This record gives sequence, C-alpha cells and structure tokens, in this order.
Amino acid sequence: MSTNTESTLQELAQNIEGILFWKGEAVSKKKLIEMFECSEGQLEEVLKHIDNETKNRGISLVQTDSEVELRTSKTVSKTIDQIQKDELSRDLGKASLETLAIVCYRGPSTRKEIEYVRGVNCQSILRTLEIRGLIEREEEGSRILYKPSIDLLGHLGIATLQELPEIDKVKGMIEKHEENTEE
Amino acid sequence: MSTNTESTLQELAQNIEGILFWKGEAVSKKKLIEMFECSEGQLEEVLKHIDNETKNRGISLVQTDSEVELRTSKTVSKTIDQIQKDELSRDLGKASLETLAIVCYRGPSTRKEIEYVRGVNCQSILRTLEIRGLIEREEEGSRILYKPSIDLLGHLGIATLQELPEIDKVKGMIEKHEENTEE
Amino acid sequence: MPFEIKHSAYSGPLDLLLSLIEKRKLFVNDISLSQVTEDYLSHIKNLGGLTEGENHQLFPLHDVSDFIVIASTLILIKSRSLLPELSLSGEEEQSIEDLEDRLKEYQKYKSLSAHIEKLFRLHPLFSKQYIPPSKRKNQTSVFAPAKDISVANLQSGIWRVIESFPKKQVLPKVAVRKVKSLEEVIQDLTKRMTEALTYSFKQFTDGEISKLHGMNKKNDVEDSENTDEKEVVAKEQKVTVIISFLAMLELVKQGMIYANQHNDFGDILMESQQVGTPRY
Repeated sequence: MSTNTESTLQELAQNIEGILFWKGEAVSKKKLIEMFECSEGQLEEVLKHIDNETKNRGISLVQTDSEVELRTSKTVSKTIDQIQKDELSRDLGKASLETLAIVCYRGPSTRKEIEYVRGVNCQSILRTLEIRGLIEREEEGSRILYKPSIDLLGHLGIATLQELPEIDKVKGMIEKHEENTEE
Repeated sequence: MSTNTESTLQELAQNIEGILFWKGEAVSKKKLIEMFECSEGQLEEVLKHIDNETKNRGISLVQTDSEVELRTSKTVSKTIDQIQKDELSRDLGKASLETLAIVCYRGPSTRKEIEYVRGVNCQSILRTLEIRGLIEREEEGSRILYKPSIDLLGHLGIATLQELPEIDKVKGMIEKHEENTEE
Repeated sequence: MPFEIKHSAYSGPLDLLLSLIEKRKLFVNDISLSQVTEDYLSHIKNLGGLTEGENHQLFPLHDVSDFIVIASTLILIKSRSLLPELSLSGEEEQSIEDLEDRLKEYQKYKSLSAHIEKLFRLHPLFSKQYIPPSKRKNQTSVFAPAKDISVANLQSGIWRVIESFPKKQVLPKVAVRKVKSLEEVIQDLTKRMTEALTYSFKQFTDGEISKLHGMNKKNDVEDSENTDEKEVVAKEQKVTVIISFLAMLELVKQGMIYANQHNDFGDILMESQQVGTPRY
C-alpha cells in the first residue's frame, strides 16, 4: 500500500518533471492538476520532491503561488551569461524598483494599493512592467491584482519569493501592522 | 585533494547539466570540452554522473559518440504526446486571439511591437501560435518579424490581410496609439 | 533655494519628502515633516517653474497634483508646529497621521527595493531556450487551427485590444477636488493664522508689558531679567518665522495658479508644455 503510493508519487514526479522540461516555460499549477488528475496536496508533494532532487544540480525548480518552471541553477548563470551574446541591462528605474518591491514583499496588490504606497499614479509603470513580463495580473472577483511573474524570480535568481532577503521580517511586520490597524 | 577533485567534478556536472538544459538540443562533446577547458576523460566522467543522477527521473541524458543532449525520459513520452495532441486541438482563447489579431491587422511585427500594442508580455502566446503554424517568423537583419501563415489565411478564407474587416480604421487607431506614447 | 537634484531624481512626492528628511538625518514624524515643509514647497514651486527646454524632466500634470496634495498636508503640519493655538479639525488631524503612516510605509518599500536592485540579473536562472519549429531538427511543420479562429473573432479581438489602450492622461476628478481644496486650505489657514498671529502679538505685547513691569519691580534681579529677555527673543524669532511662512504661503499660492488654470479647462488633456510654462 505504502509502496504503491510511493511509486505513484515517483511516477507523477517523473511525468511532471518531464512536462516541465518539455514545455520549457512557466506552467500553471492548475493545469498540472488537471492534466494528471491529482490533488493540490499531491502536486505540492511532488514539487517538493523534484525540488529536493535538483538540489546541487544544474537545474532548479522556480515557483510562484500559481506557476512552476524548470530553470538553470544559480551556479550556471555566469557560464551562460558569458555564452549569451545579448547582454541584458541590469538597470531598473526607481519607479520599477519601488513597484516590484511592493508586489514582491507586500504580496499581490491592486493598482490602487500600489498607488497609495507610492503616492503617484502607477498606470504606465504597471503597463511597462507587464509588457516586460516582470509582473502579471490576476483577476480575483472584480479586483485585478498585480503579482511577480516567474520570470521576475528568475531574474532575481531565486526559486521562490521566500528566498528574498528580509522577507520573513517584512511579512511579520506587515501582519503585525494589520493586526494593529484592525483594533 | 580527492575532495577537491570531487567538488570540481560536482561543479562541472552542474554546469554541464545546466548548459544542456538551457540549450535544449544536442551539443557536441568537443564544444563542451572547449567551453569548460576539461579533458575528454573528465567529460565522460561527468556525463556518467549526470546519467546516474537522472535515472528514474523525467529527464534523461541521450548520447552519441560525438553529441550529448537532455531529453524527456522515455516513460514520459507517451504522456507528452497526449498532452501535445490536446494542446494543438484546443481553442485559442481570448488572449491568443487578441495576439493573433494584432499580427493580422498590424502586419509583420516584432514581439516588442506586438507587446506594446497589447500592453502585456506575449512571449509564451507567440510561441504557441508559431508551434501551431498560425504565424511564421521572418528574419530581417537582427529583427524577427511575426506574420500570419498562408495556412492561416486559407483557414480564414481570405486571400490577403487587406480583406480583414475595418482593416484601415483599425490600422489607423493602432498607429495613433503608437505615436502618442512614443513621445 | 535652488535644488541641486534634478526633479526626475524623485519617483514621486513621498520619495521627495523622504529624501528631504533623510538628508537632514531625521526620523519620520510630525516634527521632521514640519522641518522640511519649506524645502518641499520650494521644490514643488520649481515644478511649475521649469523652462520649456527642460520639459523632458517634467512630471505629467496628474503627478504634479499628487505633489500638491501632499503639500497641503505639510502646510497643516507646519502651521500647527508654528502655532499650537491653531486648532485643527478631526479630518485635518487624520490627514497628518495618514501622511506619517504612508511615509513610513513608503520608506519600508523603498529600502526593500534596494534588494531588488542588487539581485536583478546578478545571477539569473535561465529558461530552456526556445527553438522555433522552423529551426528544429527532424520536425515537420504542423498547422493546427482551432475552432475559435475566424475573421469575426479576430475582429472582436482587435477591438478588445484597442479598447484596452491606456486613456490619455486626464486630470483625475479626485485630484482636481484635492487641488482645489488645497487652495481653500491655504486661504483658510492664512486667515486662521493671521488671527492666531494677532493673538500672538497680543501675547507678545503682554509679554513686553509684563517684562517692563518686572523690570520695574525686580530691577535688581538679573537672572529673571535674562529669562524674560530670552522669552522675548524666542517670540520675536517665532513671529519672524510666521511672517516668512506667510510670505512663503503666498509663493505657494502663486504656484497654485497654474494648477488652477488647468482646473478651468475641466477634464482637459494635459500637455507637458503647458505645465512647464512659468506662471509667475
């Protein structure tokens, strides 16, 4: 019984890793669940398994809440950077940096929320970042939320948002703040 | 000494696996030896190592005498064939239709131009449209232009794009949008 | 006071405000806010005073209105710090608290954005390279149309795209109202401050009288005389500050004129050159 579950998991892991490799781009978790008729819990377990197996390897698993992608590992970036002809600019403007910091650290945010924090109209910067593929919109009821894309995580060299520096501290602060304001 | 060699080997394995993943196609062994300034023996050792690590995984190493490539494992190929079939027959949906419409109405366009008009990153959608044979790329110097395929025109039942309804009006509006924001 | 930093160096009013505070090595609170009010106002005055040749540095008008809205709250804070006698409405108190909170919140994300800046493309994780079908080995080209591909669907698709084009920047109604209310705030404050000032002068005069009185009475006690003298000096300084502040308010009011003029046009599209034309 237990071996059976394990072998199913192993098989699922193989399949999902294969699909992710074949796709070569971000795949939505919802789609994977549909594809393999598995539960969300099973998928998370499988992804954890793949993530573990790819530790210290040349390939790594990058994840957001909704998507997952196989990418090269941090160790390989230098080598590829050297091979790649077109050097990508490392410069992001102030408006971009602030907006990205908000969606990364604060979590998915509406345009209004981002504008409240930044104190300026953000219509055009959000459009620019969306065109560059650094942020994505997600519809939640009638609200449109902006959130980091997998490509942004790739650019930042992190596998999940949890790897962002200071993220735990900030998350704690935000929760505390919200508790306070609720009073 | 031995640990040092091992760590070098480990690092080399990571890099080579990463490069093979990133390339997504067969790479000549000679090139890898040049790239990493290693010996043939070292390369063989590394490839053996990667081959071992990818046993029972979704990705596996395929080798000839002169070339090496990462591919999806055989066990997964059936699943992938099925998924590919499903994907190729699936309806396009709103986002893809919008992108395809831009390519048709605007005429040959770079990815940047398409994204600018749509206001959203279109990389993944353009790939899907290309894989389905709905659009084709045309290389013009270093630029890549996307245009509707002849098969698509046939499917739409039109001889030229000029036959698209409201084409002049739409073109004018797109041009106006592009002029406005360029300032 | 000329600003050595170009306007484009700020991503918005909170950025400007924060950098003014940090330049003085202060913490964000109502005291530091009142200390940088003049710097801030002289800065936004410059926003309207740029020559046309420099107009690439201009903010779109809706951004200018964002700057002005913050200015209104700063003026309240400054007024209160200068004249504690000035009573503020609940709403005014709230706007001061909100600004402090917002600035602290903004400060947090601004400092976090340094991590993003540092990490961005430092050691990126790469996707598998995409190889177009035309460049793949042993791959036959496919044509896989879908049921929903039709001329009609392309037509409706392109219209959805056109409808999603960003609308030209129209001065938002809310901002117009806020800009208007800023002028009201200034007029109102000028009036209230003049009244409070009169009261201060009265106090000042009273002080003078009591001082004279004291001098007459305790001619021989030097210490108390000194204390009184200090008090007078302090009050004189205060009055000077208030007078210069009122003069400054005038300047701001003049600065407002250009924003007001836009108001007259109502919801008209804003051209940066119009914004750039100096109005004083």
